[in-house]
Amino acid sequence: MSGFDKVVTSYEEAMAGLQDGMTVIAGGFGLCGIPEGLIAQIKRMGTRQLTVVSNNCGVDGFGLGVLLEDKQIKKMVSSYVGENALFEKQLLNGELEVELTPQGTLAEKMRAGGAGIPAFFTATGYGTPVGDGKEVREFNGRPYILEEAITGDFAIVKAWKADRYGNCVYRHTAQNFNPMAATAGKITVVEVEEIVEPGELDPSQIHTPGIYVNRVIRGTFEKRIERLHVREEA
Amino acid sequence: MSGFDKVVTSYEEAMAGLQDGMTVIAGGFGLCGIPEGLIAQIKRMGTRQLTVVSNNCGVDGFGLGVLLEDKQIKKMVSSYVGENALFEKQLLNGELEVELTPQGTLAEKMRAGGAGIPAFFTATGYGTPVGDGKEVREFNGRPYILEEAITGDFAIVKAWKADRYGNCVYRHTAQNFNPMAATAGKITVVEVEEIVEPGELDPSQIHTPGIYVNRVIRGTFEKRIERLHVREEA
Amino acid sequence: MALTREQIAQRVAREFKDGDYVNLGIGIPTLAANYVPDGISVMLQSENGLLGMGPYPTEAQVDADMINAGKETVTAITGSSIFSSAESFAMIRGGHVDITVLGAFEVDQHGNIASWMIPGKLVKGMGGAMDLVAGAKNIIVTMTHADKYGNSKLLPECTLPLTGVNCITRIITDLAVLEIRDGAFYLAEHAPGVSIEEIKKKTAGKLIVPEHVPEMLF
Amino acid sequence: MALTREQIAQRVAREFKDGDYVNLGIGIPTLAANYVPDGISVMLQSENGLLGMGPYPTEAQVDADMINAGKETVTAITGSSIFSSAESFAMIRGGHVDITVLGAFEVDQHGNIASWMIPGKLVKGMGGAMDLVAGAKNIIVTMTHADKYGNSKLLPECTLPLTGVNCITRIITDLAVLEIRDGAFYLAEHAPGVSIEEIKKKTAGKLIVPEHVPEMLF
Repeated sequence: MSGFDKVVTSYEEAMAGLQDGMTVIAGGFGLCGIPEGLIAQIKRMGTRQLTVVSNNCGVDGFGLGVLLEDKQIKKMVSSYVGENALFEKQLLNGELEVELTPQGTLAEKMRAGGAGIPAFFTATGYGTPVGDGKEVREFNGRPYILEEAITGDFAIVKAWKADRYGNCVYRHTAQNFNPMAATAGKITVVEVEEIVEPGELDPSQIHTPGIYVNRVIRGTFEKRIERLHVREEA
Repeated sequence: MSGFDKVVTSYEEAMAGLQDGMTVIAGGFGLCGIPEGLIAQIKRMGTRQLTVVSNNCGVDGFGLGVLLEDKQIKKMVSSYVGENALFEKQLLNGELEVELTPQGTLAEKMRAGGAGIPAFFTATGYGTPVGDGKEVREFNGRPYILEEAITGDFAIVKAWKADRYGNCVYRHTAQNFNPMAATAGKITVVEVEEIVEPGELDPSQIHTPGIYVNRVIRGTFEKRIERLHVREEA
Repeated sequence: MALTREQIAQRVAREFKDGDYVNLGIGIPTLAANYVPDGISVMLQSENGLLGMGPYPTEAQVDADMINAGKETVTAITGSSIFSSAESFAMIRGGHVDITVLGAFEVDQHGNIASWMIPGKLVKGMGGAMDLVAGAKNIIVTMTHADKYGNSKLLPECTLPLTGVNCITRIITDLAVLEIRDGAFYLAEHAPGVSIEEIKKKTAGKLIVPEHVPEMLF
Repeated sequence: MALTREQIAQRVAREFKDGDYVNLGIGIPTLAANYVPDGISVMLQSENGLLGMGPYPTEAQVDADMINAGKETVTAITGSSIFSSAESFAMIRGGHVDITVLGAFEVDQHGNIASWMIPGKLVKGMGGAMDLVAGAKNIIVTMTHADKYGNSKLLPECTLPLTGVNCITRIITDLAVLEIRDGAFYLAEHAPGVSIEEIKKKTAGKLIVPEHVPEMLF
């Protein structure tokens, strides 16, 4: 089954083919479940004019935020941004464009992109600035807006474990946008904490079937916590 | 957490509220992963004029096929039917109506119904009788047709295990349409092989979160095999 | 006297019914989880993909892979489920979450809500708020009745860009509980020691005041 | 000599590249799994929700919960994954399956296929065929070149209701391998002992015959 062995051993191989102007879909929610090493590789490569589709854009110096330092990002498609000063600055400068998309619509657009659904209707955003210029249609007396799918040249995904065939499982809420991102890239690269042999993951319990995955690389993760909130022991 | 205990102990309770003329979405593929006891209960109740949304309609004397015996089904929405003589007879008689829907479109219609997506575009069926009368639109130069969501008054689902909160897991390919059906019923009833306590299922490995489920009942299953195909031992 | 944040949260919690699935926004809504009445259980949905959110973790329980929609470290209760963002919003958009409680800048008598964008200020985004107000069965807004200059936040028409249209069912402020009924704010309860006159004065939208307005009990 | 079913299946299997995800329809396409060339691995997708379909089970392995899209008992290979029908068709519709092989009643020179409905006969349904032909990157049709009365099944225009439009890439019949090119059937190979004349005679649609037509090797 060598044709199905998706494992690569260098970040160069993992992100080979990424070019200026491409669209990259990234999994993660805040700093949780982000492909840290793949982001670092994009920074090393210096690829520019990227459109990045991700719920957030990291923080100053961590996560996708590092791609702002050398102005590698042209446009963000996100639901919530600006946790970082640099982001704010580039946005106000006009160096960075942002397309704000409701969180659920963003997730669904990625899923639709991966699933061959070019567009779908949703009530989310109707009557708001998000609905401006979009087709409105009533179903059962309620107005909905038409939203189009998103696909990317690359998808960068963080999983907990993957087997050599690219079957992935995610850990806790580090799942978030990763499974949808994985389906929506022309080339999907998954960075994982652990690579296992085929058969070690229960077939009925795989979050992302390997068919969506082109490359798997083992990474090491800092897993920085964005908002540590601890309660006193009872 | 008594408000979240979905377990009922009788089939009467499980299907309480089902009335003539309602729409029932049923999980299962052929005879695999079907809620046998819930179907039997519908037969006992004698509810009529039902619209049943299910990939198939069972066989003579088993699965949804038993609901044909007393002409309880008015209309089937399915991708493949007629494995049973009675079905064929009622169809030719005009006693039974069939809306043939491509298998993937059927699955997506159920998912959309549960997910608050009233309609979506798909290439499936464009230029075929399935596309007749449906809106056609091009995206990126390819024509797609608009398909609408399906929801049901009831969804009847077969799972392997569920906990008291209604969190479900499916076994092997008995998963099939069950997770989507579970999301698309106003009242979703799940018949399971085993009821477990909350916490026994891994939270990250639940196929159907309990929020979709109204009632859980433990059943016993014949699990009839539709097409036994065995190979010789090597 | 105007209610404290804790009192608003306490009043919000009385909206919960046993068995409700509830999504709580950041701020006062989150506090409501501390005041769920005895004999009532609710399950908290966090839109980043967690149903059955528990309390904040102890030092020992902290796990970077377990956060809530506010990106805070959190725990999960026994019997929780964890899933993708698409599944999470399928749940929300599909109307499976019983109650959403969230803050707002403004609401209006048509049930519109503005909560995410102030023109001229940096816009950080709507996050999941537009999906939540479009999806949940019962949308409750918590906020102060008026801004710090005394200007009403309950308006005839929202002036800020909207988060959702014709969607909110109830507003719980520091002064009152109001329902949206037939294009007006219906005064359902007043806070202890707050006069109907004060509520009238601070409600710019159309207000219906029934003959008897019960006082909130604490 | 016209190819046998096994020979057609054998020829189909040569279309597979190492690492291909393949969906095989009922009948001859399924047989192709037995002829995957040495050094090549493919992973079989079964649209009821199984990626990595294995051989039929032994008596001891039979499990009613493990079936294929033809509702037959089946096994799963090491490293398989099992999922819902929605996920399965997301995979198919989204173009992630490399090759689909299926039978047909008719095809035409525009790449249209008719495979599910004969007016006047009982229609059982399209199952997953319409999704498969709308989704996979490479759609190969296997069938006899002509019906039992000698009528061509490779037509200028399909006469039966369609399964999909402008979607098939290749036809492998008992007489030939043909590609759809610019609104015509391009003759890519002929079966051993089958003359170009016979293929011409049995191809009703526009046929392009290049100067040299290789013979299939067995």
